[in-house]
Amino acid sequence: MGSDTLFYLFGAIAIGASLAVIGQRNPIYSVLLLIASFGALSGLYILLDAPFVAVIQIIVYAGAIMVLFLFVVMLLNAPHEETEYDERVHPLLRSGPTRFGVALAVALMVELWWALTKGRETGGFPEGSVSSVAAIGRSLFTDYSFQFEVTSVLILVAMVGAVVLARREPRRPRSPGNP
Amino acid sequence: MSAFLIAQIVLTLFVFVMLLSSAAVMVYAERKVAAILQQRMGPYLVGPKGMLQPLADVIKLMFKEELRPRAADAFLFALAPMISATAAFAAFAVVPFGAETTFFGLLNEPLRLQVADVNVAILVVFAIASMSVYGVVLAGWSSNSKYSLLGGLRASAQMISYELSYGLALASVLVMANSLSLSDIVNHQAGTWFGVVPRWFLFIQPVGFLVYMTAGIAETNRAPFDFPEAEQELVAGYHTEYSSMSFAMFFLAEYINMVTVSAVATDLFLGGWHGPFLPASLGWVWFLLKVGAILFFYIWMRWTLPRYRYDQLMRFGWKVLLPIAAVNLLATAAGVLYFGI
Amino acid sequence: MLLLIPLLPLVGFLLNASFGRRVSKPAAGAIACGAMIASFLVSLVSVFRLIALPADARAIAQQVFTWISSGDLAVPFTLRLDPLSAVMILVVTGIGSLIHIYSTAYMHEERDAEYARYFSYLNLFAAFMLVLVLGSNFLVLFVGWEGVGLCSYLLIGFWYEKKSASDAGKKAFIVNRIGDFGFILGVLLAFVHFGTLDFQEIARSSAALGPEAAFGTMSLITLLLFVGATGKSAQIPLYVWLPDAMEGPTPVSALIHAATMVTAGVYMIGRNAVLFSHAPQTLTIVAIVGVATALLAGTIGLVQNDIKRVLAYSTVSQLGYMFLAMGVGAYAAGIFHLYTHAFFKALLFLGSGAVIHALAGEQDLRRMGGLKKDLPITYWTFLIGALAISGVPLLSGFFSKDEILYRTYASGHTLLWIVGLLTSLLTAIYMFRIVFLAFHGPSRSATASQVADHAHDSHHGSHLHDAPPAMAIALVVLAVGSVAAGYVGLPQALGGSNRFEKFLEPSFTVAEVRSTPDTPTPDDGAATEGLELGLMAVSTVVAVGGIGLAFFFFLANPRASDRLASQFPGLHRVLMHKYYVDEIYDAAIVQPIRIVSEDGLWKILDVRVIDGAVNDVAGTVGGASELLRRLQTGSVRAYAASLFLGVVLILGYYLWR
Amino acid sequence: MPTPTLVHYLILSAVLFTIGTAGVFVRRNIITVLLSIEIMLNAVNLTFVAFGRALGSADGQIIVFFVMTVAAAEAAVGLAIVIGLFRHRESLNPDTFTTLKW
Repeated sequence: MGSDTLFYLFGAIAIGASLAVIGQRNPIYSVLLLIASFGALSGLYILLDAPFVAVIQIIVYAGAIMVLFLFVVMLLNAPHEETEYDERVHPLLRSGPTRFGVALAVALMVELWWALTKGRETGGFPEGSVSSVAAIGRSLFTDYSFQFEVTSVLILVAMVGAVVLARREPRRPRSPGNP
Repeated sequence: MSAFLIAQIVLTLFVFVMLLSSAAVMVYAERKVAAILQQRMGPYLVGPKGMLQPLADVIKLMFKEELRPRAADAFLFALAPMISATAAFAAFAVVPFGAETTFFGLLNEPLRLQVADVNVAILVVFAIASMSVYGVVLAGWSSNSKYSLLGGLRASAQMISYELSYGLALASVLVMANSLSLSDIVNHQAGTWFGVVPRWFLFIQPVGFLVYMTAGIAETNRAPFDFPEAEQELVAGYHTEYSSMSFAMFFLAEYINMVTVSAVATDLFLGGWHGPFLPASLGWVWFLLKVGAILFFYIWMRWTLPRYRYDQLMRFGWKVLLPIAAVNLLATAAGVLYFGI
Repeated sequence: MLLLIPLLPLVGFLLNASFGRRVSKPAAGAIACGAMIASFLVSLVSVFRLIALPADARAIAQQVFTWISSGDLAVPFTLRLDPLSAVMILVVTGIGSLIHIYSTAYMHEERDAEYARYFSYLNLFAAFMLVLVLGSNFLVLFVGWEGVGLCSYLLIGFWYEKKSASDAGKKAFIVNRIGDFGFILGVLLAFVHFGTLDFQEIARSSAALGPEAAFGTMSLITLLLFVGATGKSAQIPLYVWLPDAMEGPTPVSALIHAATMVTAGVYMIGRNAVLFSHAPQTLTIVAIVGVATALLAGTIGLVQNDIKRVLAYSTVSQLGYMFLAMGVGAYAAGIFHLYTHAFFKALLFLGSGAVIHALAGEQDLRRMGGLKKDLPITYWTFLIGALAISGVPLLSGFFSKDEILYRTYASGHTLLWIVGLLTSLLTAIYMFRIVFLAFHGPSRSATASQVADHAHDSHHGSHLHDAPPAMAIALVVLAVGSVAAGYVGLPQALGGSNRFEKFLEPSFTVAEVRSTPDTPTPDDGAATEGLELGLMAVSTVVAVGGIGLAFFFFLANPRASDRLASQFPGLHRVLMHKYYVDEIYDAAIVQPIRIVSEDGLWKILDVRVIDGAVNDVAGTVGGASELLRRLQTGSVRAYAASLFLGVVLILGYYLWR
Repeated sequence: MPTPTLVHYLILSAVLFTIGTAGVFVRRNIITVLLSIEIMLNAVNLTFVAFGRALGSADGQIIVFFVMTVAAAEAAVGLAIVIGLFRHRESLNPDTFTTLKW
C-alpha cells in the first residue's frame, strides 16, 4: 500500500468521521468520532514527514483535550438534543441561523474550492523536509521564544479562568434554627 | 517477499503471542507470590504446582455467559474492552527488547528485535498510554452503573494526573540520551563505569526512576493506587458489569500494561538488553530478567502496601510527585547543559 | 571552577531553605558556614591561579551557558575573574565566612526554623553578591544587583513581626528601586549606544570614542548608572535607607550594609572605569556627591545615640570617600579603601553586635559605659577598628584613606581635599565618641546592672559575658585584618611599592589603550613623594586631633559636649534630626504624590474625568443601544453566522477581482 | 488516483473546515459546537503542516503547537463555561442562552 493510497484512505476517514461528528446527536459518539478523525489527521501528518506533530496531535488532542470533553459530557450526563423539535421540523426548514449557516458553509466550500483550483498546479512536494525534533525544538525556543512565553501566559490565564468558572458557588451557611 | 519481511512478520506475531502468554504467566506468578507472602499454598491443583491454572481460568471465562446491562450503551459497552486491550498491545510495538541480530546468519541484513522502529518511540509509548484512558472511561460510562461510572471517572482522573509525572520522567531520560528513539536510549547505556558499574540511567537518574515507577504503578491502576477497582468501595470499579471474555480483555490489558511499563522502564533506566557474561545475540535474556525483576516488584508492592485514600492519591500526584519530577527534569537539563553530556 | 564560587552558597541556601527547619541549629549553621568557607577556599584557589598568569593577561572567564539569544541581543551567562573581581570575591567570601561563623553564636536564641531561615538568606545573599562581582556583562551583574537587593530586604525585615523592621525593609527596597530605575535606563541606553552589554566590549568601544568634551550620551549613561549606584551604595540623595536598615540583625548590618552589598555601586563604577573616564562631567558629579555625602553623614554621625546608627552613618560617610576616589579617577584607591573598609567596618559592627548581645539588646550609647573591664576582647578589637577607621598611622585605614586624599589633592581638587580632611576629623571624633561612651567611664546601663544582678542571683561571681568563642574568633581575625590589610598597598612614599594598585590596574584600562602605561600616575619624583608624606602628616595630625577632641568632650569633660549642644541649639537639633532629610523627602515627594494621587488623580481625574467619561460613554452607548439592540438577538449562532457572512463576502471579493 | 500534492491537502483541509463551519450551525448542543470548532482548528493545522512541508521549513509545525495550546486553552475555558451554564439552565442548547445578562 503506497503512501498515495494512504492519503486518500486517511482523508476519507477524516472527512467521514468529521461528518459523523456533526451528523448525529449523541455527544459521546461525537467525541469518539472526532478522536477517530484526529487519528486520521495524525496519519496525514506522518505522510507529510511530521511524525512529531503526529504524536503530539495524539497526546494533546486525543489524550488531553478530548478526555476533557468526554469528562464534561459524562459529568453533565449530557442529554441528547431535544428530539421533539427535530421530529417536528425538517432540517431544511429550520429557523434562520441554522438554514443560513448551512448555506454559508456551502458558499464557503465553493469559494475555497474555486480559490484552490484557480491557481497553477503546484506539483509534488520538494525533497527536503524538517522532521527532526531537535530542529523544531531549537526553532521553537529561539526564533519563537517570545510567542512561546506568551502562549504559556495564555495557558496560565485559561487555567485560572477555568477553575474560577467551573467552581461551585460556595454554599451559604444554613441558619441555625432551620435544619 | 524477502526473508527480511517474513522475519519481521514472524517477529510481530511472536511478540503478540509472547505478550498473551506473559499475561498468563503473570496471573500465575501473582497468585503464587501472593500465596508465598501470605504463607498459603496458592494454586496447586491444576497441572504440576498449579501451573496450568491460568489456562483453566481462560477456559472458564470463555464458557461464561456474556452479560450486558439493559440500560447500557451496547456499542460502547462492547468497544471499551477492545480499546483497552488494543492500546495495551500497541504500546509494546515500539519497545525494543534485544540487539540487532541476523538469527545466526539466517537473514542477510540484521533485524532489530522490535516490532516497529520509530524515531519518536518514547512519545508513541506516551501517546498510547494516554489513549488507554478511553477504554476505562467508556467502560465506566457505558455500563450505566454508578460503581462503574465512579470507577471510570476515578481511573481517568488518576491516569491524567499521573501522566504528567510519567511524561516528565520520560523527558528527563530523553534529555540525557539526546534521542527520542528507545533503541538509541538503550545503546546509550552500553558499557560500564570503572569497568564495574553498568552505565544505566538508573544511577544518574535515581529520582527519575522512582518517579517513573510510581507514576507507572498509578498509570496501570495497580495497588497501592488501585482506586478504579477498589473492591471495598466500588465493587470492582469500571468493569463491575463486565463478564466472560470482555472482562478477560480488561484483565489481559492490565497485565500487558504492567509488562509494557516494566519493559519501557528496563529500556529507559536499566540498560535494556545490555549485560555482562552473555553474547550480544542473547541480550534478550538480560532483558527478560530485568523485566521479570520489575514485575516481581510490582506484585510484591501489591501484596504489601495498603491502598491510599483517593484524596491522598491526588494530592501526592500533584503536590509531591509532579514537583519532584519537574525539579528533576530541570536539574537534569541544567546538568546536561553544564557537563555537556 | 568559577561557577562553584556562587554555586556553593546557593546550594547552602537550597539545603537550608528546604530542610533547614527540620534539622538542628548546629547542622543548619554548619551547612551555611561550610558552604561559605568552601566558597572562600575555591575563591582563594581561583585567585592564586589568576596571579600565576602574566600581569597583562590576568583574566579567567567561564561561559556557563547562553542565557538569551534573540535577535541582536545575545547575552551569555559568563563569569569572569580579573584583578578587580578577585579582590571583591575574596572580600565577600572571606568576610562573609567570618560573619557566618559569628552569626552562629549571635543568632543562637532564634527558633530552629528562624535560624535556618536566617542562614539561608545569608547564603543566598552571598551567592548573588558573587554573581554580581563575577558577572562579565551588565545583565549578569544586574541579576546579582537585584538579588542582593532582595536579600537585603529580606534580612532587614528579618524580624518582620516588628513593625519598624518591616518598614525599614520596605524603605530600603523602595529607595533602591528608584536607583535601580536609573540603573536600568543606563543599561538600556548603553545597549542602544554600544550594541552590547559586555563590560569589556563597552570599555573597548568607549575607549575608541575618546573622552566627551560636553555632556553627551556617555555622560548620560554614566550618570544614570551612577543613580543606580547612589541607591545601592547609599549616597545623596538616596542614602536614607541605610541608617534604617540597622533594624536587621547586626551581623547582617556588618556583612551587607557595611562590607559588601553597599560597595556594589563603587564596584560597578570601578568595573566601568574606562566608560566613566570618558565622561568627565559625570566624574565631577560623582566626586562632589561623594564628598558631600561623606561630610553630611559624618556630621549626623556626631550626635546620634544609637550605636549602630552611628556606625551606619559612618558607613555612608566612608562610601562617600570611595565615590570621591572614583570621581577623581583614583579607581584603585577607591577599591583599596573598599577593601580595607570591609575589614574594619565589619569589625566595628561585629564589635557593636557583641556589646548589644552582652547587654541583651541595648543599643543606646547613653545607657552604656564602662564595658571595658567586662568585655575585654570586644573592647580591644573595637579599639583597633576605631583606630583603623580614624586613620591612625600604620593601620589599614590610614593607607587607603590617605591614598584617596592624596590623589584628590594631586588631581587639583583642593576644595574637595579640604572637605575630605574635615570629614576625616569628624570620623575620628564620632568613632571615639562611641569608644569612650560605651567602654570607658561609669556604667550607665540599667540593663547591665540588671543582668549583673540576675547573674548574681543565679550563680555567684558571674558578670556580663564577653563574646562567646565563635564571635571572638571573628572579631580577632578581623582585628588582625584591620591592622594588616593595608600593607598590601603600601605607598611608595613609605617605601612600599603600591602593589595593590599595580595589581588592579588592568581592570581599569583597556588592552589596546594600555600601550602608554603609567601616564599621569604621580608616583615618580621626589617632589610628589615629599608632597605625599606632607599630606600624610596633615591627616595624622587631624586623626589624632579628632581623637583628642573626642577624649575632651566625651570622657574627660562630658559636660562640655552638652554645653556645646546648648550653645548651638539650632545646629544640634538639625543634626539630631539628620538634617530633616526624611521629613523633607516626606514633604517634598511622598506627600505631594499622595496629595496628587488622592485629590488630583482620584477625586478629580478618576471620579470626574474617567468615571465621568465612562458614565457619559455608557449613557451614549445606552441610548444608541436602544436602537441597536434589535440586532443583538443574544443567539450565539446568529453572531457566528454574521461572522461567517463577512468571511464569505471578503473572500468572494478577492476571488472576484 | 493522482499522487497527492499540496493542493490535495489544501482541498482536504477546506472540506474539513467547511464541515466544522456547518457543524457550528447545524448542531444544537454547545459541546458539539465546540467540537466543530476543534474540527476547524485541525483543518487549519493541516494547512500549516502541508505548507511547511511544501516550503521545507519547520515553521509550519511550530505554529501547529501554538494552535494546539490555544485549542487546549479554548477547550478548558469553553467547557468551564458550559458547566456553569448547565448549572443554571439544565440545558446545553445555545438557543436557550439568549439573555444578554442575568
